Amino acid sequence: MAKAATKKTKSNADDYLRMYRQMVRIRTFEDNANQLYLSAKMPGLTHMYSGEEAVAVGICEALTDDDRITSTHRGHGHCVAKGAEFKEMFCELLGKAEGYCRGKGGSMHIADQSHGNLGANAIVGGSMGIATGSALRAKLQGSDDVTVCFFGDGATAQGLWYEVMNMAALWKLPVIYACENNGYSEYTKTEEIAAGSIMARAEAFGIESHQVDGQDVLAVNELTQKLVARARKGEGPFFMELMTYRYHGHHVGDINREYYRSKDEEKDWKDNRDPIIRFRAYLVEQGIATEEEIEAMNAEIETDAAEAVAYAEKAPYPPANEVDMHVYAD
Amino acid sequence: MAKAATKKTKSNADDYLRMYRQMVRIRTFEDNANQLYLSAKMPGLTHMYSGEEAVAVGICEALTDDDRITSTHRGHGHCVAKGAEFKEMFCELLGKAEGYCRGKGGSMHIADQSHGNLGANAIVGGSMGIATGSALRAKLQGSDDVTVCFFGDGATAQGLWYEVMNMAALWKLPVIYACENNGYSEYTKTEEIAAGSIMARAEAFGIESHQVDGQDVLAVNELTQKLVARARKGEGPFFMELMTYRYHGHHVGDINREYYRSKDEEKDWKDNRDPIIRFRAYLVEQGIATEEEIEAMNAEIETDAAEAVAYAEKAPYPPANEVDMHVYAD
Amino acid sequence: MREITLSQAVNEALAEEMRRDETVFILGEDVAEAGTPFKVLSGLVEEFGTDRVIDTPISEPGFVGLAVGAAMTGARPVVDLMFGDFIYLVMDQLCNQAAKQHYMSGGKLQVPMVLRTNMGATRRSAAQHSQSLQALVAHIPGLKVAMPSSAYEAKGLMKTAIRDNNPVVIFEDKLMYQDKAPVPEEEYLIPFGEANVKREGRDITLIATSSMVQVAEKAAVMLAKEGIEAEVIDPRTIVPLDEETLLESVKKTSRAIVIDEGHQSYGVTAEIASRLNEKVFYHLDAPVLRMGAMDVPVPFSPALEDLTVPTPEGVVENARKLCAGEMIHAA
Amino acid sequence: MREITLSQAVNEALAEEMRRDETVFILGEDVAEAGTPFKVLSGLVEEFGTDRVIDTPISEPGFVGLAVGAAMTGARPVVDLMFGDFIYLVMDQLCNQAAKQHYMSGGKLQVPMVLRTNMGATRRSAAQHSQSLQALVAHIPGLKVAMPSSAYEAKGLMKTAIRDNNPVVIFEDKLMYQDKAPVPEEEYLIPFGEANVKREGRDITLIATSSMVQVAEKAAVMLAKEGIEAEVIDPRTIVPLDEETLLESVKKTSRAIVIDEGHQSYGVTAEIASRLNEKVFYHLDAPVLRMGAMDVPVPFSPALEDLTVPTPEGVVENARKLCAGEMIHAA
Ligand SMILES: Cc1ncc(C[n+]2csc(CCOP(=O)(O)OP(=O)(O)O)c2C)c(N)n1
Ligand SMILES: Cc1ncc(C[n+]2csc(CCOP(=O)(O)OP(=O)(O)O)c2C)c(N)n1
Ligand SMILES: [Mg+2]
Ligand SMILES: [Mg+2]
Repeated sequence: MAKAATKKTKSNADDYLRMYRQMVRIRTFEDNANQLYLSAKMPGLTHMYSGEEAVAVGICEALTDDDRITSTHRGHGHCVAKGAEFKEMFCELLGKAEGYCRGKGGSMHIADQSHGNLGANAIVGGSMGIATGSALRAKLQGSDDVTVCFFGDGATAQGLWYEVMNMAALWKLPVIYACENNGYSEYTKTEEIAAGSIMARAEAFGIESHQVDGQDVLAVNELTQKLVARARKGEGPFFMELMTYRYHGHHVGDINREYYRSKDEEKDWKDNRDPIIRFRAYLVEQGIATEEEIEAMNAEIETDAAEAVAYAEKAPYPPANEVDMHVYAD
Repeated sequence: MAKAATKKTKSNADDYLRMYRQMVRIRTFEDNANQLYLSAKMPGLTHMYSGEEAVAVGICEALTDDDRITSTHRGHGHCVAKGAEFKEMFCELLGKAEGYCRGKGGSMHIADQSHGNLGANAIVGGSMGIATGSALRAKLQGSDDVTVCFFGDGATAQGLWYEVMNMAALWKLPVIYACENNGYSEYTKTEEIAAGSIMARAEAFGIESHQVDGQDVLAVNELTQKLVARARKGEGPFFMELMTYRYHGHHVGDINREYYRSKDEEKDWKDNRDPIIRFRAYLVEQGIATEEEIEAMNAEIETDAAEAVAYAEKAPYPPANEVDMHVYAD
Repeated sequence: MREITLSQAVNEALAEEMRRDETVFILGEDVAEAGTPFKVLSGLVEEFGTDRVIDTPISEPGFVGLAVGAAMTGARPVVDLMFGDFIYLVMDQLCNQAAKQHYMSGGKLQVPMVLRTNMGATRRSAAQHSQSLQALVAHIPGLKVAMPSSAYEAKGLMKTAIRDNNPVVIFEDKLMYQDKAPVPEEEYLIPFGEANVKREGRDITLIATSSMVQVAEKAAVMLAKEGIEAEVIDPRTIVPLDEETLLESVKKTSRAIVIDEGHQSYGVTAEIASRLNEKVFYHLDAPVLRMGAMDVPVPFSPALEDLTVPTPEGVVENARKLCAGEMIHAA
Repeated sequence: MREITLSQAVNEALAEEMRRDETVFILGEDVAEAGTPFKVLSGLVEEFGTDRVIDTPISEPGFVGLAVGAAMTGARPVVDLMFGDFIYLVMDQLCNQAAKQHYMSGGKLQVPMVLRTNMGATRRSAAQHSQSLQALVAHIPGLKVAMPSSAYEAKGLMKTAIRDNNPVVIFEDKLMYQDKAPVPEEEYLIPFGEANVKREGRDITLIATSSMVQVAEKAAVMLAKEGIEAEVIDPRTIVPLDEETLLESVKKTSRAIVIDEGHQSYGVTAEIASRLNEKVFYHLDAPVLRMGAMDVPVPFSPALEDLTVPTPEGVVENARKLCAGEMIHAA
């Protein structure tokens, strides 16, 4: 909060409110998804984005629908932030035909073509090539869109990243590598799996790199706006390391996790650095919204989510004949 | 030459003479191998190490037979420097049964287990994992041997390197990454395929890195001695970038190469920075050997090589029943 | 005999071999304190320490490469690859490096390593966490490939794999980790290349791998009620393949179905069916049928996913047709 | 008709498609000025510039990944993978990413890309530069796989591949780049999934891929002298596979040999043989035989390497036995 408050305020209250709204939408989406898992209504497992909302929202609010993102196994936040609707998202999570991918992708492959989300990916680091290739296409075709590649701290151990950074730097591609450093990959602390400095790795390829407080949506958004504008002009690529935290376990089933991280640590992040609480206080402080308005917005989002969940639960599965459809495009 | 002369001289003349001898052996081996190719006596293609002798010799002379190396497609130099014999090497190049690999590996897979050469590799960067794994084994088993991983500048584009550097650095493995930067990968200049700084990439993982003149065998050897000693004590890993040049084309068949590098450039390296000419002058200057002694040594090596070639040409191919032998170890 | 889960069986095999041979160590993501996401390795780091149960970064090509190098120089690494789908990432290290070292060096280098990974759909894990990719590695000379069908096989094959001087890939079915089976307290090994006749029968041979053995056994029970006696055989290792046992059975029954959870086309079932056709052709009363997974990426939706894998009912239907001679001139 | 080399044919196909569609571009190592080590792409960078013929660093997983992303967002990349053996390095990008996008997205995303690479031994290039790995990718749903057997096919299949909206892998035989064949001046495309009957015959069907078509044709000539009329069929694409043409032929001849240069076990020949066995079983007078490369890493020594691949003599010997009924009860 303190930090957000020190940022230069923006006059555009609508932008701020939309950012707040999007963060709450993500949190609410995840709470419902978790609930679906706990009540055994959701097939498989899923990875919650709660706690990291300022990252996805701060970045995606600096993008247009023409700009692309690639997402991760922890992808609901990116999907919401890039403009997706609850209904199609919940349908996808439940494997229903009205899902974004007709239920064929599920949580780990949710994609939303119409808003430029090229999809979540169940291979850690698996979308680094895709994002960079999207940027290569933009450059070759003289298009000024920018692609943001989201990935976690753990994904920095994948050799693919170094290969694509090298090409992005050589060819000045309009891609921004956004590393969501939440301190853990699965059940392991980042410092146990990352030698040296992650920032220095990007810098070694001549890529301008920034570390930013991932719990401060305005800080993230301002930096991203600047970098996106520069990337559009051919000054990319860029690297951003966003310091953040996931509130839940690695996935919804990771409940007993004290062997790898303490409850105190979790409590500290939740109580003292929550991106939504911080930004809400800021909005009220700056007179951009009243507590009442915010409560109303929250309530509205909760209703939206509940309705979408109810809709998705009742929605039909894809018919059996879709099983061998879409293997090949015409 | 000038640079070699500025180095603090070593009292051990034998060491110096052996280094010189090994460099000439490599050059002579390659001249014969090239001749075998040109006279259509050698099956397939091969990659000449000529020009880079000070790298392999400077490094391998700092190692014992217990220390391991992994080599590359341009591997004859490493093989000779690590102690291999001409006869078994030429037999291997000609696919004969008395070759180091019974003719099954050929130039690109030549290995010499007895001297700790774990083998050439036809996959660029393909041995980076092997070298690092050898070092992991040493650490786990409390053995103090060191592994040197040779690779080219082009190989730094393989993601595998970053993966294994990270683990080597995290676990302080006794491995030395030796990048032979000869300015080209195939028909492409290094600056066109490597963004930023190669040294900085290793440093980003917290790996101590050194750039050294790869045409100065004493400089290479002194640095390697220091690093090997430290690696044995658990202070590894290290990275060395050795600036060098290949005299021939990418492979023996790459004759018309002016479209990617000029004859002037080649001439400059050959005339002014040849590692053998430089070191020979130094040996004479320092009174370690006379011109006559050196000529005699050269002549002896030429005779050795000619005899080994003649032997290999007459040696038998492996019998047909070896074709499905060695697929599985017992 | 006591019953233990497949997960426990693997754990025991590793613990026993690590006690026996101190060059054996484990390498992989979250294998130590976490004991893998499937908890198969729980307790091992406590007994053997972090020097022998080593957590790696998420660098599959890298740590498989390390295993190859460690194996070439005197250790016996067991690599844990969290999902079989990640095998694509390590194909170069596995197939260009590990598989070929012994041959390329004319017999001088050896790569005694084990890659443990898994396979199997219907866990609602979607296209990149549900594949059964055994056919890919079975195609590459120099690799051995084991597919345990129960806790008993999982233990015996793992111990044999660790002692083998070649790279061995073991595919465990991730849905079977909690399945229990009788496993002796005493030490035993299961030799590679020895198929196991799970059930005898005279009318048709069902050759099935991994979890498909259960599918075949269920089908056999159903078929028995109709008077069709199915013989169920588990090859246990697909490389080496115990051709003899398979051929003997089919000579007797004259009919066969081959069942494997990998995609059907260009898959494991094609090789086994081809060998039967080539070698006991004149004994066959009907074409050898293959049942693999559908040739589609594994869909997430439960409504679709369940349609993609062979089922006991499907096997029964095919067996019935074969025995009734209905497959005549199918084409 | 004019004759051009396979290398020229590929070059022409690329040039024509790049002129037709400006979203087509080429990505790979030393593809521009050098025109690849095999010189297949010579001249293209001069016509299309370095923005459409792009030299990459030695980062196979990386640049295949870039191609997937470019294809997903509106371009049509043609990736040059210098040796087929490097396909192991790009399996994740090819099989987890490219192959599955369309399906995983419920039909919303497409990956119209081509991966051109090569195959074929006997070039004295040893175990890591001689493999024929088509079976690996043929196993993965979502990929199409073409294997041109001459300059004519190389051109027509490449043009079709570039216009296809799916990831297509093309394996060229690296020993055939200088082989000439008649190729029309006029534009033509060869549809996927249409086998080509290269020679008609009534006694036995030889189904062969890529350079093995030449082997089969030579065998057919030799067999004709003995009075055995062999039909030679080239499937041209192994995914999709033109089953119908193959089945019709075998119904007529009642005998078949399938020949492919990949390793025999768990290889391409197994799939084709299995389909014949399944679908025209009762027409067969003898077992369908398979001839793949030996199940050994490719040895460097010429004395050994030549033993590992199918030869016309070997095909003749097998055909003779099949036609004489000698394969009866072989096992
Ligand atoms: C290639 C690959 N290796 C391993 C996994 C299993 N896995 C899924 S998420 C994960 C941790 C990823 O950590 P990070 O990149 O930091 O992302 P986070 O989960 O923290 O958001 C692992 C190891 C995988 N999905 N893909
Ligand atoms: C994975 C892989 N990609 C491409 C090649 C083809 N190739 C062989 S050597 C070479 C260039 C290597 O350059 P560098 O590493 O600098 O070594 P140098 O030849 O200069 O010694 C290439 C691209 C290969 N053998 N392996
Ligand atoms: Mg993380
Ligand atoms: Mg080089």
